[in-house]
Amino acid sequence: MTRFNHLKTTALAIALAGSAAIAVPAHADIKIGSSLAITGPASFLGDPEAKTLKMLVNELNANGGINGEKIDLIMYDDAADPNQARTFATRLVEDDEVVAVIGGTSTGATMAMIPVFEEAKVPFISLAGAVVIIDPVKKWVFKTPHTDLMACGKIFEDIKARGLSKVGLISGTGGFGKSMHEQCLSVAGKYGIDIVADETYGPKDADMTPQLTKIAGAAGLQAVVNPGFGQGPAIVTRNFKQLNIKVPLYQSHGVASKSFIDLAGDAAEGVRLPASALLVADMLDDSDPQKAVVVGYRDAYVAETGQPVSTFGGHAYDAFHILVNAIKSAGSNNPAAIRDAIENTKGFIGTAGEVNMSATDHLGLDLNAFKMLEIRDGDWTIVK
Amino acid sequence: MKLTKLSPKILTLLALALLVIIAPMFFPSSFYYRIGALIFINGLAVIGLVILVGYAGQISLGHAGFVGIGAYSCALAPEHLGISPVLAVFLGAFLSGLLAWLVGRPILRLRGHYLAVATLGFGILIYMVLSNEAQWTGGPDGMAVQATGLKALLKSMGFKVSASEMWYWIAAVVMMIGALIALNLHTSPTGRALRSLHDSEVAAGTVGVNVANYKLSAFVISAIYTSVSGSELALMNRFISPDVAGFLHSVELLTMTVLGGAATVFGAVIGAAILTSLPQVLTVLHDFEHIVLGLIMMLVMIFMREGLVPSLAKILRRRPK
Amino acid sequence: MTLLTVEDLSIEFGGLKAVDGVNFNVEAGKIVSVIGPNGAGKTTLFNMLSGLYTPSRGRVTLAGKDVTNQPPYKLARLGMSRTFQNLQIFLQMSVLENVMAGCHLTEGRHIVTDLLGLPASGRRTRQSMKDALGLLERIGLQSHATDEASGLSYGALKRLEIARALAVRPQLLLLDEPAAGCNAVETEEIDHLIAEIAAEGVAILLVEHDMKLVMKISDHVIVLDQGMKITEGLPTEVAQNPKVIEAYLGVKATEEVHNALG
Amino acid sequence: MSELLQFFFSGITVGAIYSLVALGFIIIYNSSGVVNFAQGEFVMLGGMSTVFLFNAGVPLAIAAVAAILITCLVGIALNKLAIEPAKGASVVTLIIITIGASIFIRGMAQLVFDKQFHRFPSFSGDDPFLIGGATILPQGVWMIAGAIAVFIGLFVFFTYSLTGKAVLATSNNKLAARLVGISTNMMMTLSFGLSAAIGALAGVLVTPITLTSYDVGIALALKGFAAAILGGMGSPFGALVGGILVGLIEAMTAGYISSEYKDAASFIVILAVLFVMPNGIFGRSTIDRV
Repeated sequence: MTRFNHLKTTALAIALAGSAAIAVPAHADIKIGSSLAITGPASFLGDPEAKTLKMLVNELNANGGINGEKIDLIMYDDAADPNQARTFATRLVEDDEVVAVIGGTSTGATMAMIPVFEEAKVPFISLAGAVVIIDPVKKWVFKTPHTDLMACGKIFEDIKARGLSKVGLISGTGGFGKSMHEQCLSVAGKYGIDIVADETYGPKDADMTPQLTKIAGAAGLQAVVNPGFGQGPAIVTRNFKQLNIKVPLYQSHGVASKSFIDLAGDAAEGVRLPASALLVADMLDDSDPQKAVVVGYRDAYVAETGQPVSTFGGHAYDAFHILVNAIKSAGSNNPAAIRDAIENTKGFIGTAGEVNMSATDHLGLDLNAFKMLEIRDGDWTIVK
Repeated sequence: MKLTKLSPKILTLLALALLVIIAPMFFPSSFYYRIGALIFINGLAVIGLVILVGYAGQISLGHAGFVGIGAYSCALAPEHLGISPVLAVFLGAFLSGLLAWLVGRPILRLRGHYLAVATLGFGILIYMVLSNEAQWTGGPDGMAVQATGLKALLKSMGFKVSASEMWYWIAAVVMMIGALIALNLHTSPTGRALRSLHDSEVAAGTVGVNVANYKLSAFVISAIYTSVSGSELALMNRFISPDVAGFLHSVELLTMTVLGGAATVFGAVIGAAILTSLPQVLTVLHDFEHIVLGLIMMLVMIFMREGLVPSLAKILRRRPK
Repeated sequence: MTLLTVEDLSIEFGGLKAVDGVNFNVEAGKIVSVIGPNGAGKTTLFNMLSGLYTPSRGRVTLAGKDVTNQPPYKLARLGMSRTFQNLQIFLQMSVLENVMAGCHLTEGRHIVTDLLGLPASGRRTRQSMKDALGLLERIGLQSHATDEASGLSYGALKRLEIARALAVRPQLLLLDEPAAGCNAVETEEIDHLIAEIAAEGVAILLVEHDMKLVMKISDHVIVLDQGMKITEGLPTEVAQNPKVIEAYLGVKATEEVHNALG
Repeated sequence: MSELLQFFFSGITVGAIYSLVALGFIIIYNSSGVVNFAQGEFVMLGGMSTVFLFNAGVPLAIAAVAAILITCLVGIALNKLAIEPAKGASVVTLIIITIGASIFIRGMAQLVFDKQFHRFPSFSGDDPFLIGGATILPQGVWMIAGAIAVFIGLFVFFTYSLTGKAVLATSNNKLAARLVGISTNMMMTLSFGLSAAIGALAGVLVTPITLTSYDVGIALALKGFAAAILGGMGSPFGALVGGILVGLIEAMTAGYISSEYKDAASFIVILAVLFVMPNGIFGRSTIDRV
């Protein structure tokens, strides 16, 4: 008797799970999918990305959509968990039948999703940082943020320009920090940089003075670079000042938001980092073609969310517009046609810079798109 | 007098088999095969935990570590040792069992919360190695896993199935084997010994059960189950990251075990089914997802503390009277 | 034949001498009772004998082998089993399974066979089931075999523990207050059961508060007070011993003893 | 030498955080035997509430007190709504309930607050004290003083006050405690409120240094739990020492061995200690009563 009851229970559970999952609304509009880290360890990246996408979709649909067709954005929260991301990727392709996907806040989630989109032949624009996403080039995969490799290059260029070469690294052990750390080590030689100290810290660490003390003790230290995102870099910056280390400190593009300056406080004075023009929208020359774009996005985002703009939301802005432009120019909702149109993106001015994609370059940004910023008097300034 | 415990075993297996076969008839798209496969993969790990938690009464907050070992064996062994990914499943199971055997004896001397922290620490150590040794494991961003070649093999034999569909059936069969073994164990002399130390270690000792050895056996067996589930996950996703070995995954597996009913194989599968499909169902709730998930965990555990399946069975059994 | 020898057995808990220098012997087939007021150290003595506590001094010899500090499962193999004052029933098992769990030693350890569900595994289980049913019949619980153990009455659980202990096929059986909480009828049943077991040649060491039972069935009585043995001997001798009466029995209880021996 | 001193300062500063969380753990454990995995969320609530009140214009001191009171209420609600109804459930069941509670509180926090990192100003500025060539921030001194003060408070509470003894009696034997007239429900409520308040106090003290966000709780709960176990579950002194030890091991490992494996080092030490002392450093051994 009890076994029969077990069966009933199961049937009930399945029915419940099934009906609730099917209840997702379906429209005949253009379906765009997205899987972002709206919660979890990368949520302060995923959150502005999600808000940006929602804002842009509403705006576009209010203005009549693309060629009269509305955009239906289907968004999932993968919490930066690759396994979840993989499941949502499958769901987007097989259940929601989207024509293109924006997302993957973290590199891990992006890498887990790639095989799904490659196999299903659905164009995918990632918002994650690591260079492995587009190198080697994968037919259906694009991305909008500058790579960590470019960030290392930009930082090392600046260090060299100051006549320095002996660098200490303090990296976060999260995916972002770890990947950028590897990239920096790989290109250090190319820029004549000598890595004299190499330390790490955990994503939730509260105090990095031991690591910084060790770095400060390295012979001939001339500059320190901190690949990482989240609260770690702010603590590193504060500890840096606490220990009174007198060499220049470089942060990565992973902290490119105003909140970093708030969190690090006075200690942020003099810190340099590579970032897109978005952070310094007002300081651009009026003749700069990027100015209208970045000021427009920043004002819209601040008005919509009441929160300061970050470059992470900017990545989503760029991805969305590249995709919308591609759908328009492809003139169809066919994923293959959209993919080809994305690959043909030329002269697109986004928050990250001018994007020129090709069959061999699925990012389309060069080092010029990066600006070296320095924090002075609690605000960004451009290093000329 | 109905004394043989054979029939519940067969009934549980039948119920599971029916579930596996009938469910696809209601799948609106092949995406559901993936959810099904994930349920069966988690179900396998949870059946392993039923042996440790439900039968032997021990606790582990670190079993995801073995998921990690199973998964990374399938990622690393084909690349570095040149063995086939399918063979790597057995290698992973062997390594997990060996490691469990080595660390189990001192860890399992501890009880209650002390055991919880020791297993937690053990799991975190495995996670840290997987995450830190980036030159081997690709670090926190994970690494790709070679294809098994099973799909190509099926195709050459004339079967054209999607990857999700194929893994649905593979994971189902492996889980059924796992369920059969766990059910065999339940009514066997060894199973009785394990269950006796669940209720009273002291009394188990006085009837001649070598408590330390039996705890260790349960630990090793459950480690192997969990490892195989990790291997399946790696081979199905063809990508693996250290998150599968993390603390949160350990907690997730333990929650599935307890939610469904820690002492029953059927409860294990139901627990896995609920917690695996819940995030998919709750996507409609957007920002309220975590609130609801937390609420469900609390409510089930407060009002059905033996777990869903035993508690519901009790309620249904009472009603006809 | 002397089965159990206890020499100078002692244990301390944070300076308190719970058992201090206790000596005695138990012969095969005899019923030996340990009595004494609450806190005299009777259960502590049992816990040392059965390997749960580590004595701070002394020696325990079972069938000629030194078994001091041996873990419980090894003592079971050497033929010792016991019941508990605070019941230690396997509550998540059926009544029958509780006794079958006691058959562990005859079943042996064959994990792989059991995992694979090979015929040998089923054979061992069926043999245990047969033995266990026999024991259940002996304690009068055969009709409850498939019930959950948690549903039994207190007296029935006490007997179930005895059946489980017997399933170990012991040479020496330690019974810790088997009649506590039982009514007169149940006590009577347990009384018969103990006598029967002893008659089969099993040595029995008994802790019991029911004086009537002790005086009736014991071959030999050991009296503990504050961790020390104050005397031992035949039930009648002990009952007459002024030291015992003074230290333990008191006036009212003395009357009871006399009535019991009546 | 100044290097060693710097590692030491870092270790005790971080250790003070773990101690504060561990102290919160043992209050609830001592009254109910429950290990409350939502303890980290109390820390988060303390920090986040202070941040949002402070940003809304409330003076820091008042914001901090209000945050502690709010968290205290959440703790009491947790006991009344989730722990009391589950009375008598097994260790694993209770662990799952408190984990569920922690997911729930975190979900609420991301709605009520936001998902960004926050901090508020240090109590006594950010100019470090320079001692023997090493530095420590004034806020670090606040944290260490806070941990010691909470420890002394708890020690006095459990050893000398009648209420404290009643709490301990409740955990030792519920029935007996009730028989001598202790309201065990009252004691549980008291300990959850107290534990939540201590957690929130920790949040207030550490936020200027560690920053806070809606999800800082889990990591803190893990480390605090581990520290409490290392010291011996239930002993306030053990929680204090356990926390400081874990902090010191991490700092010394980061300084002298490998920063990558500093978390691993603390768990290796905990495992090693438990293998030798299965009840932690200051924990009492338990004896089966059968």
